[in-house]
Amino acid sequence: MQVNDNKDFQPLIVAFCCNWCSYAGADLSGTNRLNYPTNVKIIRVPCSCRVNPMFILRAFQRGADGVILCGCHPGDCHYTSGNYFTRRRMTLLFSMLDFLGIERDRTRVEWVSAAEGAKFAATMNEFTEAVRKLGPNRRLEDLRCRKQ
Amino acid sequence: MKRIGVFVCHCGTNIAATVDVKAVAEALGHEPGVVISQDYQYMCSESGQNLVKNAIKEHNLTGVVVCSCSPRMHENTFRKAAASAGLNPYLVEIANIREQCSWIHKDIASATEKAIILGKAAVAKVHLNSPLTAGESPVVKRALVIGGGIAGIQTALDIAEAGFDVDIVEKNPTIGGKMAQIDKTFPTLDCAACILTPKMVEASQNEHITIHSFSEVADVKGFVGNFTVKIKKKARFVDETKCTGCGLCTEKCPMKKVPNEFNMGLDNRTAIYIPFAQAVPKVATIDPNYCMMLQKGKCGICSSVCSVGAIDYKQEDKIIEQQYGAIIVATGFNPIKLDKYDEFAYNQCPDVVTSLELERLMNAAGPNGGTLLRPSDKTHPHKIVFVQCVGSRCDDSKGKPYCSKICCMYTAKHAMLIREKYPDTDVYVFYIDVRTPGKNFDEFYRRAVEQYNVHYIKGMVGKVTPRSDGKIDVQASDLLANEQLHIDADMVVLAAAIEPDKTARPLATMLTTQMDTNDFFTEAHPKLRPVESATAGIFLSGACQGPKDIPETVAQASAAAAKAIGLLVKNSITCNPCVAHSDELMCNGCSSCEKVCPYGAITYIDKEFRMPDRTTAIRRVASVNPAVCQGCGACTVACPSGAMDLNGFSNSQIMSEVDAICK
Amino acid sequence: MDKNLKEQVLRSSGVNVLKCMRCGKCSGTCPSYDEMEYHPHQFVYMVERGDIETLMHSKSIYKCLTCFACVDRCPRNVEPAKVVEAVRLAAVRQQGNNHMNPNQIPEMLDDDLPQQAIVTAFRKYIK
Amino acid sequence: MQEAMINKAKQLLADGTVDRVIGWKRGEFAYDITPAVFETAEELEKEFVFDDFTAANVSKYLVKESKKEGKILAFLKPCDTYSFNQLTKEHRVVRENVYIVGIPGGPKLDAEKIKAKGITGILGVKNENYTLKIDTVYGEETMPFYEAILDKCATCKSKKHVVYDELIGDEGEVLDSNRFDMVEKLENMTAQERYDFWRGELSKCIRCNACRNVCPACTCEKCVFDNPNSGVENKAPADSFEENMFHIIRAFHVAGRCTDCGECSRVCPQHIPLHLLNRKFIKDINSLYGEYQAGEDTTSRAPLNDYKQDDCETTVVHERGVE
Amino acid sequence: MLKISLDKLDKLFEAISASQTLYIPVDREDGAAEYKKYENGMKLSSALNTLRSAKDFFFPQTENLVDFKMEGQNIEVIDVREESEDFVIFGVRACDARSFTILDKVFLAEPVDSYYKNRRDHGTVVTMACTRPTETCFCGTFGIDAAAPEGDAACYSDGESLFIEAHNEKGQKFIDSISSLLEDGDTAKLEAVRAKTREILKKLPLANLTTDNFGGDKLNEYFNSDKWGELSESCLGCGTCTFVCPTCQCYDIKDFNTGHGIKRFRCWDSCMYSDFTKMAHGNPRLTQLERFRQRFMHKLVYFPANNNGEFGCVGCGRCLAKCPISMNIVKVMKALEVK
Repeated sequence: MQVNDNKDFQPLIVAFCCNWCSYAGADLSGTNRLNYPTNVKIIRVPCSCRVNPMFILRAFQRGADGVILCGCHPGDCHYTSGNYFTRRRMTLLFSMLDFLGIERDRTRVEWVSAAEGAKFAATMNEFTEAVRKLGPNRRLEDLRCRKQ
Repeated sequence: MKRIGVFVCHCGTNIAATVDVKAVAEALGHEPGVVISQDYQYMCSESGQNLVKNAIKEHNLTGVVVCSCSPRMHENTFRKAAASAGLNPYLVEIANIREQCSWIHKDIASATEKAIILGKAAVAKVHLNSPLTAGESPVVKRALVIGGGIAGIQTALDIAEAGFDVDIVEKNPTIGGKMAQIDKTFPTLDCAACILTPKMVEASQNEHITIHSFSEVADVKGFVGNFTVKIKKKARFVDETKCTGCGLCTEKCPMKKVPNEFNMGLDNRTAIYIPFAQAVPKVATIDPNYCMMLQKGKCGICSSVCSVGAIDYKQEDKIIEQQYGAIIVATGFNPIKLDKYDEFAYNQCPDVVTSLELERLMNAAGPNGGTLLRPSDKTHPHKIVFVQCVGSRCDDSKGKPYCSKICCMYTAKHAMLIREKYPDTDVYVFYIDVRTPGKNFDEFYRRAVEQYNVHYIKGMVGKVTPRSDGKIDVQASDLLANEQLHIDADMVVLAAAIEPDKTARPLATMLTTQMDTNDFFTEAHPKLRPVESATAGIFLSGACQGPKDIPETVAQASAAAAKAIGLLVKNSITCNPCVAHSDELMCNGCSSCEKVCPYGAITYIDKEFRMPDRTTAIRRVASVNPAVCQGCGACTVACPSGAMDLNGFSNSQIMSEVDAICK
Repeated sequence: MDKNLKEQVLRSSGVNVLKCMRCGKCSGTCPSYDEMEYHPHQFVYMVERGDIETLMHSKSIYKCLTCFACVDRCPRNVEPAKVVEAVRLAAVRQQGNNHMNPNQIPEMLDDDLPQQAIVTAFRKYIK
Repeated sequence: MQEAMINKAKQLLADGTVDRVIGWKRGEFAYDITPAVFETAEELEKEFVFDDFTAANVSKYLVKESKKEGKILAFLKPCDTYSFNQLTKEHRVVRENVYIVGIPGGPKLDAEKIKAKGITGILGVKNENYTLKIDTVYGEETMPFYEAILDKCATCKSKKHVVYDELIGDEGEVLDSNRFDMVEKLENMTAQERYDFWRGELSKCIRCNACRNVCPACTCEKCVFDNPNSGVENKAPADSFEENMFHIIRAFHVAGRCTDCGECSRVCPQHIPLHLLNRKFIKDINSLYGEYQAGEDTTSRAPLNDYKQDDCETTVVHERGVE
Repeated sequence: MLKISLDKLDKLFEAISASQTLYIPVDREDGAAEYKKYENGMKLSSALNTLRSAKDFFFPQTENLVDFKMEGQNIEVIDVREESEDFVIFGVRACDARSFTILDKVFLAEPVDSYYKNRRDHGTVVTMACTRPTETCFCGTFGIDAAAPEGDAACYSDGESLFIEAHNEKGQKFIDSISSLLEDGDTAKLEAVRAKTREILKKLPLANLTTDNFGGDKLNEYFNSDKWGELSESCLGCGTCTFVCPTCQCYDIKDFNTGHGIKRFRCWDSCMYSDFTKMAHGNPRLTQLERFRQRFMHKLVYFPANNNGEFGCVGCGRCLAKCPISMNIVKVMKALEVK
């Protein structure tokens, strides 16, 4: 029997962060020594709009338990409009994953500015906890990639 | 076969205290393609960089991974080091094991494990890095200044001085901005117009400066060195080139009941008007909302009195397009609206005025010709109460959280001027704190107290009640005396908070610059780059960046000009080579990428191809202008076939990072 | 100084007294100012210092009309009236359950009592 | 109708308006019709067919055909015109090289539906007053016409031609279809039920690529799933993940471009209701970003290539329906 | 012949599945039949044929060949082959039964494909005679008698009982294992049913299709036929025909990087795909015409040329039913045929 809150489960979280806001926000949470779990691994992208849905699925295929996308707040995109496209793309993608019965809480988009180090850390803590509760990703994994 | 070098930095104990750097170097040494893996105390130090350089030469490295602080910190350092050792700088990747690892984790084992994974991701990525060469793009030697207040004028003059053409876009019919409305300036009490108007004239006469008054920026495209701006010249129904500014039309105009915005609505102007005597350009403008000819088609008096035939009722808004190398934002500020502050009775009582209104009331060109009279009954006020921090330092939805910075000084100025001119007037200033840092500022304030006997009272006005006898009951607390005061004042002057101009927010979107929550433009660095925005080629001048007084504004305006000149003197700038490119063989020519490109960097060409069936065909394919592309990557996701990819952040590179992390 | 008392007042009021920047607008706006020994801004400052008992023994806590003018006008959202109310509650609690039953109020009313006082009485005693 | 079309085609060939005609060619049985290009009146006379089984959307063939020399006559049903318009918008067809004759739409019949009734050995199918008389080697069978129509016709969205040079027959109207009912039904299930549903369906996938290759929106020169350099190439559903990946990404790539022509589900040898994935996107786009019908025009911006500053946040997915 | 009453089929299946894995065709919710691993309570489908052919049992769509485990810069090679379990496929139709003969010629010829052989050795094919052939059937064209299927053992139904006979040792062993459930039966009624089936087979629309004008010696007649252009013009290039085909045996070998190692696997390929037999230099068949031609030339000319006249088609009719554009081997044969 699996325990419901999955206390001992260590989820793998992939975070895509835009270079200008969220990656800097993540740096700031480091500068301010704000803790968040080691489960979170960050990939730097120029803009949240660089994140292809294929990357997200790829992460799930390879064993990620949660994928979070961070970008500048709407209106603050370094490239003007990138995050607006991200928002539409990800809304539709997440909706589709939900439609296929994939747990909603495994994916998330969060707007984190370069000044929001505290928000970044809080978001990562929260998201990791939410994914931990869900347990291992089984519905969108590739069995061939499962660690032996 | 790739030959990759891994360099793990201790950063003193910043990394080494929580990450076992030796273990990281050891583990990464076993990754495929890694031929050398080392750790060092301070990798960014000269000896650390030499370690990297020597390894590149010695091991003939084809890729370098530095596990250190954030790439935002030292990516450039290591890229330069690699370049000096003969390795293409874009073959360097940074694994961020300080800000995103050692500084946020406490447990050595798990932090080390994470550092290794981050290192592996960087190694996996660098396997797929390809050498990139930065291109160059030319710089248009012309600057645009948005806003024609003292900040914009000063910036434009300085740039023109350096020999570059500069355009000023001002949304009002005249340049001059807020300073033109001010009577005297602190701490010297010299007349604002006397020092501003010569600059306005200088700007209008400078051969390098073009003033687009009554105009707005409609669209901005392009990038540093090469902006294309659409400027909307609003119809003023007067031909600027013909109008001599004689003012006959304004005398004859029968529509005389138009609130005069220059005098803060305290008096009226005509429908055709010149904002003030020293306006630049000194050209009349018809207010279409009030002009009877434009409203009802009847009148035409101005046209008939104009001896040069400058009136043109058919004039329409005109869009002009111009290329610029640099853009300086100088959109300035406005006092906030006080509608929400019922306790100060601003809307109920005409004798409760804002400080800017007081400026006009006291100005020789103002509604009362310079005599201070109550707006309600035109009598001389004998007791005047000043209230500081109205809307400033507020934590509620009504006001602004910041200190507006200029109010303490101008209130002292007002108090002093009134006491000087009308010694029979009692002046009270209610303050929370008096903030007067600045050269000769505190001395100025002390003069108001000590020489002019202005009553400075520590405490806030709680309630302002107009009485039927024409007096105004001001209820306030005197915190030091611990009593509640009631003052029967004749006038109340509110030091309203200042806020950025409303046009700033949409402008920021067009310019792709960032703003803070108060709509002030965000500087690239609060200490080290105070006059640049984070967007290359966009500079900040004056109060659009934060509250400022005149000397500070002028200083910043000149600083922004210096930065812009620094850009304009270059013939070309180096482009970011991490730009999108399209694989023509896979491109469908569907136009999706073009639709999402914020820079218009993508165009389509018809190109002849040899098809798989050995025939030739002409196909429509996308082509990216690398000088225009800024590398956001929006197009790469819009492209269904994957023909569009991004240098430095390619699909395969990002996926290899994902794989390495999820391994 | 009773730290628990301060904690209690802070908790029951929900006010962050540290936000006060000592502008005195609350006292400048207070209609009961002259009746009070300690004025709204002093309440805030004394609570910050933990000097609660002095306030509890002062008649000032019963002079506040709970008109909320100070709450409305405070530029920092400090809400002095809530602090006053919390101190008053602390006093009531220490006196045991001898506070008034709302049902008793109607018979105590007389025509001279200001409407505001009745309304605020309900605000105070409904809890 | 068939007669009128053949005559029209012959006339346009004869007067030089067009050089070729794309339509449908009869097969061995009553139902196995193949899209075909005709060049002469004789070919048309002999093999051109238009009946209850001519369901195939020929617009995708025009990607190639319209780039050849000369002009081609295309007979397009209402649903096909949406596909054609979308292709025009994406610069995939050369509009000037196509002469479009709008023809009435379905409902068209689905041979698989007849066979699913257990009717085998079909020799001929006749529609008599909306009752199908089916001649088989085992004797005559009957079934109601509407029980044998294609799913895509049962939820027809429009009888209107959005692009044509001329029409044969009357113009229809955009219909108030109930095409989102099934999507809604699924949305109202629990996540586990949805997961089970789609697992059951997608596990049938044999990755024959028929859905992709027939899809008028899938006209990539090289599909990412065929491109070894794309990193996601795969040829067979080696793991359930790859079934998901292929269908999610394919639906995503055509999101905002799919006209809901229903060809994907029609050709799926495994009867996977793939159109539901596309319809889910269409339904989301309609409800979140405003009604949008791909192919309705040739100028509007596709919803995914567009945005509004006050678009909903992604959390909208979390806030609605059942988990 | 031995028989069992049709209403005792459950007992029969239970008995078989008790000793080894049993696969039978069952009806799916959407009406199509597919092979499923037998579990108690499952009902044998009455459909003529399964949607996918039975070749999956011996030649699955994907199959792991070998694993490479990577530790840092070291690579370890892991043989993943295991001895297959014994299994029975029940209810295979005559056409599919013949397809195994064709696949054997490919996979069991030297060098023997050990992966295929492993399964083939452990699988017992129990066929079922057809009684309701349909319009797409043309097994007769390839000399297959739908009423008398091949296989290790064959079953026939007369509507009441299921008759069963062995064709070889493996089949006999199978019958022996269930003999307690079988009894001797009278085949008179069965013969009538078979005769009737054969009558129907003669009346089918494709009954007269022959291979007389095809075969290994017809390369020149057909390779450069001008019909290919017309035949292939509407081909979508999908793989439906090849993937439902019981005899298509082309595969691709691919490496899959799992992150901690490589899985080398093979999967069905389709000659209709643009990257079919792509090599270092590129692709030998660049146009859909060439790829289309490859498929039919292979079945009608190349395969018989290499296999003593055996054609690479069994006339199951799946491609006729499933091709999205209804282009198929029958149309090709009829169009191409030079008498």
